[in-house]
Parts: sequence; C-alpha cells; structure tokens
Amino acid sequence: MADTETQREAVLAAIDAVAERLSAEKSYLTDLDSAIGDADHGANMSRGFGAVAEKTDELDGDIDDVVKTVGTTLISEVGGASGPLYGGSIMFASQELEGGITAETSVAFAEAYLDKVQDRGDAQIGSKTMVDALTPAVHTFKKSIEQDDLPPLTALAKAVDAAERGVNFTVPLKAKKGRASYLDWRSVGHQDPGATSTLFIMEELLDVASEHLEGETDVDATSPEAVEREAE
Amino acid sequence: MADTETQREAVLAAIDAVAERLSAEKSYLTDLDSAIGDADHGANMSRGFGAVAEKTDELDGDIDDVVKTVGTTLISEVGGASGPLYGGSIMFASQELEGGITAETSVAFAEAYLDKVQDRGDAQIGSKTMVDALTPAVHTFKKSIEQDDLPPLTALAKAVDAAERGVNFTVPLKAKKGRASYLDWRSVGHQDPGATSTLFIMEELLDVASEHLEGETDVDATSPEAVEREAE
Amino acid sequence: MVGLVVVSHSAKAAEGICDVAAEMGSAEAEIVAAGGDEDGSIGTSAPRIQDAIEQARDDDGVVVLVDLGSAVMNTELAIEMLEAEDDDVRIADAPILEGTLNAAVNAAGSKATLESVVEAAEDAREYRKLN
Amino acid sequence: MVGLVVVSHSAKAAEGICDVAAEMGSAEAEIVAAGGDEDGSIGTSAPRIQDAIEQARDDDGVVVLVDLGSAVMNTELAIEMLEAEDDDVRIADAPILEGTLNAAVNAAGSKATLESVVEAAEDAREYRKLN
Ligand SMILES: Nc1ncnc2c1ncn2[C@@H]1O[C@H](COP(=O)(O)OP(=O)(O)O)[C@@H](O)[C@H]1O
Ligand SMILES: Nc1ncnc2c1ncn2[C@@H]1O[C@H](COP(=O)(O)OP(=O)(O)O)[C@@H](O)[C@H]1O
Ligand SMILES: [Mg+2]
Ligand SMILES: [Mg+2]
Ligand SMILES: [Mg+2]
Ligand SMILES: [Mg+2]
Repeated sequence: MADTETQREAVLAAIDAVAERLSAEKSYLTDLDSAIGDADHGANMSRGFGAVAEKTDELDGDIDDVVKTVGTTLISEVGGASGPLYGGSIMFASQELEGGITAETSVAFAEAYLDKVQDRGDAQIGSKTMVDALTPAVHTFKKSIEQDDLPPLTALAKAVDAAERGVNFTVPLKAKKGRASYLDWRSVGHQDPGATSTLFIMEELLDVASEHLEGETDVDATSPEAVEREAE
Repeated sequence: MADTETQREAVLAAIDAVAERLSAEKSYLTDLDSAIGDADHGANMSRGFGAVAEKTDELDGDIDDVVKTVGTTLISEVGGASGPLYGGSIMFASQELEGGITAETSVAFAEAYLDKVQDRGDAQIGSKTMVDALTPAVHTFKKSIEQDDLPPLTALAKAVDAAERGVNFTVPLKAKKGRASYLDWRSVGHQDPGATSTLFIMEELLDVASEHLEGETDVDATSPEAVEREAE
Repeated sequence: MVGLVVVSHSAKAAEGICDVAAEMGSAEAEIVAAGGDEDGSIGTSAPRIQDAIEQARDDDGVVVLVDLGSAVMNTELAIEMLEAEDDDVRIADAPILEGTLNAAVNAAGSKATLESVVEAAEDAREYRKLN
Repeated sequence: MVGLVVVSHSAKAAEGICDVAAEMGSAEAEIVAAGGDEDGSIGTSAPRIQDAIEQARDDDGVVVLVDLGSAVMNTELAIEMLEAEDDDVRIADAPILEGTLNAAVNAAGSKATLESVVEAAEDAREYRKLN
C-alpha cells in the first residue's frame, strides 16, 4: 500500500485527469446522448467533474473523505440521471476506502459502487445503461485480484477492457431504463452515453494509477487484452 | 307570439337582469364554490354575463343570433367548467330560436340546452351539478306547455320552482362530476354552485318574461308552488 | 408530423410540460402549450385551445393532452368550433405530463400516425415510477 | 398536516402543478415545488428536493410526486441525505399532476394520514378523462 500522501496525490491527479478527459469528450458524449436522450450527458459530466477539479485545494482529510466530496459535488452539480448514479454511488462507496486504497479496498469500493448504481437505477445487465460497462468491469477486477492474484494495475487494465466490451455491447441493445427507454426500438443501434463515460473515467483511472503506483510495469503493453487489441 | 322588437327588448332586458343578479350573488356563489370547488364560480359567472351585458348595443340581428352571441361571449370570458357548459350549450341551443321565441321554440331551446349540458359534462341527475337543477326545470317546463297547455309564464314559474327543488336536492348528495367530485364524501352537505346559478338565471328570466310578455298575470302570486312556498 | 397540444389549467404547467417533452429527442415535433384561461390565470379557454390546435395542426393531425374535467370540456368545444373538418384532432385519455412525453417521442418517429401517437400517450397510464 | 413536494424536470411545470393543486380547496396544505436542476434548467437536483422536503415536512410527513426516472433517483437520494429519520417521507407511484391534485385534496381533509395521501395520489392512475 502506497503511503497516504502518495494516495492523495494519485486521487487528486485522477480527478484532474477525469475532468480533463470528460471536458475533451464533452461533445462526443453529447452526440451520443442526442441520439437516444436529451443531449446533455457531455455537459452534465464535464460540468460535474469540472466542479470537483476546481475544489482540489479544499480536498483535504482522509482519502475516503476526499472521495466522498467528489460524490457530493457531483450530486449538487449534475442535473441528470448521472448525478445520483455517479455522485450518489461514489458518495456511498467512499466509506469502503476508510483504510486507504489497497487492492482489497479497491475491490470493495468497486463492488459497493456497482451495487448502489444497480440499486438506485434498477437497471439489469442488458438494459443499455452504464451498468453494462460497469458490471463486467467490476466482476473482472474482483476476479483478477481475488482469484487470480494479479497485480492491481493488471487487474484494472483487464477491467478497462471489460468495460469497453460492455460499451460495445450496448450498441445493439434496446434500452430498458432511462430516457432512452422511451424510444423503444429506435434506441437499437446507438451506443449508451453513460456506459461510454464510465469507460472514459476508468481509462483515466488506469492511466493515473500506472503513473502513481510503484512496483508495477506499464500494463498497456503487457496485459493480455492490450496485446489482443493491438493485434486487431 | 310577441313581435320581434318586443322579443329583442325582452332578451336584452333578460341579459341585463341576469348580469345584475349574478353580480349581486357573486360572493354567495363564490362561497358555495369555495366549500366544494375552487372559489371562482361567482367571479366566473359575473364576469361572463358582465361581458355579455356590455355588448348589448352590438347585439343586433335575429333573436337566435343575439342568443348565440351570448353563448360565444360566455365561452370566451368564463374560464371554468361553466364556460363550456353555459356558453357552449347556449350557443348550441340558440339555433332552436331561429323562428323567434314562442312557447314551442322555448321548449325546444330548453331541451337542446339540457341535452348539450349533459352531453358535454356527462353528468347524470344526482351527480350534484347544474344538471340537478336543469333537468326537473326543463321537464316541468315541457310538460306544462305540451301536456297541460299552461300559459308560458305559468310553465316558466313551475320550472323555476322545479329548479329550486333541484338545488336543494344537491345539498345531501356526493358529487360525481366536476371539481367537487375530488372531495368524495366531503362534498356531502354542500349546495352545488352551478345548480344555484342556474336557478338564479331562471328566476331572472321569469321576472323579465313577466314584465315583457302580455296576456299573463303575475305568476309569483298565483302559481301553486309560489303559494306553497309562501305557506312554508 | 402529428402535432401536440397541452391543455392545463395552469399556463406555467402547460409550458413546462412542453419544455420537458421538447428535450425528449423530439425538438422537431410541434408541441403547443394552451394553459390557463383568457387572461392567463388558472382555468382553460376554448378559444386559446382552438388557436393552439390550429397552430399545431398540419397534414397528420393533432393530439391534445388535458388535465382536469373542464380542460376536456373546453377542448371538445374548441374542436367543435374549428373551421375545417375535425376528425384529425384527438383527445388522449392519458396523464398529462407522462402522456405528453410518450406522445412527443412517438410523434418524432418516422412511422408515427395519429393513432400511434394517441396510443403512445394512453400507454403512459401503465407507466410505473417505482420499482 | 401531510406536506407535498412536486419534483418535475421543469421548474415551471412543478410550480404550475402546485398552483392548480392549491386551488383544489387545499390552500392550507403545504405544497412545495422542486423543479429543474441547480441552475433552474431542465433536470432535477437532490439538494433542491431535500430542501423542499424539509420545508414541506411537519409532524405528519411528506409525500413526493415525481415525473421521470431521474426525478425518482434524485428524490431517493434526497431522502437518504435527510438529517432526521426518513420513514415519514414517501414517494407516490402516480402521474405527477393528477396525483398531486388528488393528494392535495386528500391532505386537506381532517382524516388525512401519510398512507391516505399516498393512496389518493396513486388512485390517480385509475383516473379517466374521457367518457
Ligand atoms: N435507471 C438507470 N440505471 C442505470 N443507468 C441509468 C439509468 N438511467 C439512466 N442511466 C444512465 O445515465 C445516462 C444518461 O445520463 P444523463 O444524460 O446525464 O442524464 P439524463 O438522462 O437525466 O439526461 C444513460 O446513458 C445511462 O447510462
Ligand atoms: N361535468 C359536469 N357536468 C355538469 N356540470 C358540471 C360539470 N362539472 C362542473 N359542473 C358545474 O360547474 C360548476 C362549477 O363551475 P365553475 O366553478 O365556474 O367552474 P370550475 O369548476 O372549472 O372552477 C359546478 O358547481 C357544477 O354545477
Ligand atoms: Mg441526458
Ligand atoms: Mg438530462
Ligand atoms: Mg369553480
Ligand atoms: Mg375554476
């Protein structure tokens, strides 16, 4: 386990990286949402994480408090469904990080986050929501750590790959939850915005983790999925 | 049948009398509506007939056109349920007066008016609406003219008495139509505003008719119901 | 395209419902608010509804969403007062906000018909909000 | 008295619905609008809803009426974030305008309870507008 200062630095760096990425993807996410929603997911997410990033100097206290503040800030700043889903779930799951960030607490955080998203939104796998990216990612992360004893960074890289498959999987599905479900058959053939932003956030987490966690090599080149994707 | 000029004068006088009466009863009607509705029936009715009364110099053309304009003006000016019910039904029934006002066309007008109110509002007798005043009034009027060969003024006086019984009948009923129906059991024990305004209008029509129709004595003293009521 | 008219006793409610519906991927649909009485206070007005229907109307007809009883009566009266044939104007028996959203989404679809829009609006009666 | 909160994606719709409900002989009832997101545009906001619940709340509890899915999620979150015990705050599974009217009328009655108000709101699902 990295020391607390390193962890805090990593978390703050992750916030900045996510905020920057979502701002860069703002119009892409909005385009996705305009096809099957109300064209605001890009604005919602970049406004939300932008507000968090502006608070980074206020973010002291323990790691779990910092992460909790990320959640409450998103709750206040994001008007759409993603506000309670991202913000509420981060707020709830933050308590798993009371002891700091370890492989174990990361798994607990991921599981609590997924539970809360499912509980709040009542979406199943295949409902064409962020749950489709999140579920395989969390399952893969947990299995990689707990069953396969893989190093956290490798586990996270596998999780990112799983999320990406989940995002692709949303395309051919008919939406059963959220605004897109109003479109019924017309939602088929479009990629879910919330699943996509979930992937983007995970990609940034992986990036920042790679830079901040010691004792791991760069997984981009060595994880089996990265290799596979390279070969495609 | 009175000549057209007398008829027009009678109609204009009736408009003024009704407007004045409803303005005088404004707060009473509003009190009734505040118990089981939204406290605007007095305002609705006096605004509506007030607007008609202000138009009396524009009201030329045949009797049926004059009456039709009464209806369309009420439609424009009365915001509540009574707008389409009073205004729409007067507009519709006005065509029965194409040949001017006779005992026959008055019955036809009254029947058409009742039909339209029932059709528009889907209220039955006992739904605690204006229909409870209107139905016995129209039935009595028709029977008095067609079966009993009573003079029109006597028939109208009997109709007014029937309407009054209808108004009293609304008190113990539970409302099944209109806003009052939202109150369910709490509507029991209150007098229906629309039935009451129906009675007031009919009382004014009787008054004006008594003054303008020749060959009839003052019915207030001679109709059996008036005598009965006197005795109470 | 099938037009929509939203008849509420409140002008604000009618406009707000139109705003929410306009976000549902159906900015193209013609959704006209007809709320409040002649002078904008709580009530409904047949002439206002008539104007709104005429504004929302094109070749495919109009579906009207209503709130309380007198909104229905004034809408029926407005339809009777229309100059042209009125068999392309239908009142949906649906909750006003939920029905308008469903109808707006349906109307924006390429296969929309007057019937499908009415049906979509009325399907909103079955819509459950809690799990 | 049981309080009411109206959560719509549109601030205008929420206010308009409260206006119509206030006319239903229930001017005494506490009916609070919580529409729109933080800056008043289309959306919902858990903190705004939380404030509205706190404002509408007295001894007899609060019933919340909602429009779309994310209104439900933000209301649930708002309820979780309340300081005090939250078992006197209930979300009605009802059409928002029709449910609010029914609930407002019921809440104004002397026999009203949290249960009766929720039930009145949910009864609005059965309300038919056409004959
Ligand atoms: N009930 C739900 N469960 C899980 N995810 C949901 C649910 N409803 C919506 N979402 C997610 O939220 C995304 C849309 O978020 P956003 O556009 O910010 O909110 P809104 O739909 O309120 O405008 C969807 O793409 C979907 O992934
Ligand atoms: N469906 C209906 N059929 C017949 N009469 C009705 C109906 N609905 C309401 N009314 C009458 O209208 C009266 C209320 O009129 P008013 O207060 O002017 O309208 P609103 O109820 O819209 O405020 C009621 O007292 C009742 O007599
Ligand atoms: Mg959206
Ligand atoms: Mg949105
Ligand atoms: Mg009234
Ligand atoms: Mg009224």
